[in-house]
Amino acid sequence: MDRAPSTPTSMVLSVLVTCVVASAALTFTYEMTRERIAEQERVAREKALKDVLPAATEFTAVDANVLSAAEEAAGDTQVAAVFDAGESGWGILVAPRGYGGPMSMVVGVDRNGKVTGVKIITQNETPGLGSKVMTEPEFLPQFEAWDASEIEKAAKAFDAISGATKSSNGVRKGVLAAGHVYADVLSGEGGGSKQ
Amino acid sequence: MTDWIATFKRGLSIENPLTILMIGLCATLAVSTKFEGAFFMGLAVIFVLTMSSMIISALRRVIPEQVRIPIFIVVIASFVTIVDLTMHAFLPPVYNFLGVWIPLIVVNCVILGRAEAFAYHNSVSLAVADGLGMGTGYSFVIIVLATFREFVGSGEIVFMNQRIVALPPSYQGPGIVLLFPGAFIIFGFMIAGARWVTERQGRRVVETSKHCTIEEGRAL
Amino acid sequence: MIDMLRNLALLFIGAALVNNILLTRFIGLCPFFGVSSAMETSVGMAGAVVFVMTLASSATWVFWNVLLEPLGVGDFLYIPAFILVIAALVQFVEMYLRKAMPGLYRAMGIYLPLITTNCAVLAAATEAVKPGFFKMNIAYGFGFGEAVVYTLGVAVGFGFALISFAALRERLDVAPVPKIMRGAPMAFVTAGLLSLGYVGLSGMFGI
Amino acid sequence: MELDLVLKAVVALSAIGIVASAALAAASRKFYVEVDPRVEAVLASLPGANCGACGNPSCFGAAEAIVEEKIPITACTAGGQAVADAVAAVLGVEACAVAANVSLRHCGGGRAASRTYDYSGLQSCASVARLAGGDLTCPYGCFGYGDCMKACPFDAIAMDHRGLPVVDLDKCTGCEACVAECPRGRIGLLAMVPSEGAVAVRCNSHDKPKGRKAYCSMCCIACKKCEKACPADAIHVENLNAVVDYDKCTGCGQCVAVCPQECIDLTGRDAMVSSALADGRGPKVDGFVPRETTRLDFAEEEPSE
Repeated sequence: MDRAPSTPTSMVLSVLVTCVVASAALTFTYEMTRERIAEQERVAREKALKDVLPAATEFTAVDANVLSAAEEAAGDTQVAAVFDAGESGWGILVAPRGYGGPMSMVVGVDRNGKVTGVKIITQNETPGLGSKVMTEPEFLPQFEAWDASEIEKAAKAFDAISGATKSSNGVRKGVLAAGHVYADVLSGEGGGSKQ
Repeated sequence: MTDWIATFKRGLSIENPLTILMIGLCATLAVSTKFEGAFFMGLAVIFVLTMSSMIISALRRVIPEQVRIPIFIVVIASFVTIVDLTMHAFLPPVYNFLGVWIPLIVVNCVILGRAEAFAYHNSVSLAVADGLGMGTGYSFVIIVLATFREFVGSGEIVFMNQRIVALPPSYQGPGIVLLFPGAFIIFGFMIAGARWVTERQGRRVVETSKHCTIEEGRAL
Repeated sequence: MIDMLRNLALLFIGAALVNNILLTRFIGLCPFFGVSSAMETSVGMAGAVVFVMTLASSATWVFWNVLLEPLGVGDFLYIPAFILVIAALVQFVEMYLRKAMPGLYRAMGIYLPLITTNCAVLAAATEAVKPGFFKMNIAYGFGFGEAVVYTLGVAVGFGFALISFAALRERLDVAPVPKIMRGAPMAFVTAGLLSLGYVGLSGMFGI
Repeated sequence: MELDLVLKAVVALSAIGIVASAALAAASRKFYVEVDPRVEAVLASLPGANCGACGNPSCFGAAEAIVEEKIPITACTAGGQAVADAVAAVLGVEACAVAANVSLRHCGGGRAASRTYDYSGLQSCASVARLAGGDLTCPYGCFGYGDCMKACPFDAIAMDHRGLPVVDLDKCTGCEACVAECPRGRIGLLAMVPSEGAVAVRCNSHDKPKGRKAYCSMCCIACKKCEKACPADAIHVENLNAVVDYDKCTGCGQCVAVCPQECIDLTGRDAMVSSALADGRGPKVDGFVPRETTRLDFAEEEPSE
């Protein structure tokens, strides 16, 4: 089996050719799939936002400085994005840490500071235990009607799922963070909420 | 043609990457909690393994010895990225489930191992046979493991979100089966079963505890 | 300054023990089962992984922030780019060690080629560098120091799990195990029980 | 499809490619190191995937170990049979040298020998020996937990149905790893004997013969019948145990026929039957007839009477 010689030039050349061909092929595939991927993500996000803000029609991402202000307000919980849903309020994407690592969830807050709903997009809690935060019928609805401006007070009346306290607290932290974001940043945005 | 089939069958049974050679374990245990995930993971591995074996054996005379590993890796990585992008675009639920395991196919010992051991030294058709054989052997084991785990663990098998077979909702599966420790233990018993089957067929798998398994007995 | 150190320490312990890459996230199992049949090979492998993983993640961090990110091609080029960097780095380090420090090469160098096909090195190097690689697509975006400390933690965790498993496996060779379960099947069951212990740690702190 | 994205991608990956391959090219020049050509040849036939499945950290490590005969040529799992044949061809292993001395077991008890307690701990002779001197009543006999089998780098030792290690003379290279590993290897249980042909006394005990028979049926009772019968004066009972002087022994088999306990076996490469077959069967080996003092050349010539 004769092989190409291993001289420096042949080595560099062969790697270069492979890289050029590979990167060209990958860019072509990326171009082909880019719109679809963006579309998929937008649709998924839209669906999640619509779940918490049923009345809303279109969502526009808030501009950067509002987002960074929101991140400060949320403290150590990560805020992935904030969407302005016009009349029906805001959708806040937060990523609190549960038992098995970060979960991504969206919290809807209407114009006058009421939490309209909470929905968990992805989580990898322990299957069967932690994952009950998504499946338990009356766990997520309990957040509805919490007052976002006094989120700490509202959070007193919270019952976790037995056997999945860490996961439940994770979700609660997410809602708290969304509450702070609303109270410190969004309410001042000209929302008609009562002080 | 016959040795094409022989290479293909070897990948399935006596040189099965998972049960006998025990390479390529990383994704197997992680992904086999869902039948759907394992199925598409198997397809991805077959695609990447066959395509990269084909390209590598086609170019085997051109690739210099010294720098063969970087070139192999770029070829394999490009196919893995193609799979990653297409799955992200067309099968988002499966992509979200497989997540980090698709890019990790590139370092899956099966692919680089076979590309080196086989594709670099054999003709294109044999390399494709070996790729298909090893890929199918790999997917077969991973799908069997996934079906067992999903069925026992969550009581139902869901494929493209239709329920194929489901136990009554009152079934509360043992959670451990879906967790990683369960995967290890079940996979251990599976290898014991595979070894017991190959031994019963008169093909003695010599397991020398100090060295490694080499298959003896009737030629295939 | 203090809480910066505290963060780094938390990050290190989180990566090493709480989210141990081998026993809670199950990345890098091929060498884990291949090499751990003997203790001295495992120690050598652990040393090599700590050395190369830290080096690899600093290399990938540089390539990501200097080359891929500014050009905006990172999203789809990161797999070939990172693995190419790691493979070249490993081969380069191996040649250098074989020439300059034969003693060290004898003890640790021969494990270096094994690192290229090691999923843990690629996973850790990519996680520390490319935001959103981790399934939750939550951006980490570590700085250089954090990336190196994170990878060091992952590597130490890898070594710790590998060596403890090697010790178990040496006892396993002589334990009264039924014939059919001897060797690899029993190793898997033991790994399952070992990982059960580590899973108990998860969720405490760290990422 | 914007062209500049393709351009940027090509530039990015090629830059890394160039840096990587240039570094490797320079390194392969500057750091060139002499390597034993045989290791190079073996490495070429190994897959080079460094999967670690054979327990060696890398193919280079495995190639070195194979050349230094630390591991057998079939060590590579990933490569399977094809690689094993390739390596054998490279090393020309088929014509492997015949070892001068081979390991020999001085015990015939095994499962038949009586045990003082029921041991179910770690399956290793070393660990059972630490528990009150081992579960075997006989203080010199073989425990049968296979430490020698595990220690043998050439897989020359296998445990037979009696729970005793049988040495395969073709694979044994006389490296004495088993003697070192066996807890009773040094006190005569395993001895190195010439590999051509001889007889083997399957007992290592120095207790009173009457006591010996109580705990083991297959034991030498120092009756000296073999000493009287041996035409070449090669076997003597020393310290209540028959000992063979392998320089004088012609392998005629008189002692095998005459021993009342049948605890002397035919063994050795030139013996009429393979030592594995003859192990533990004394004179009952079919077709065995003791010979006068002819030089040991069973192999070529038919047994005369």
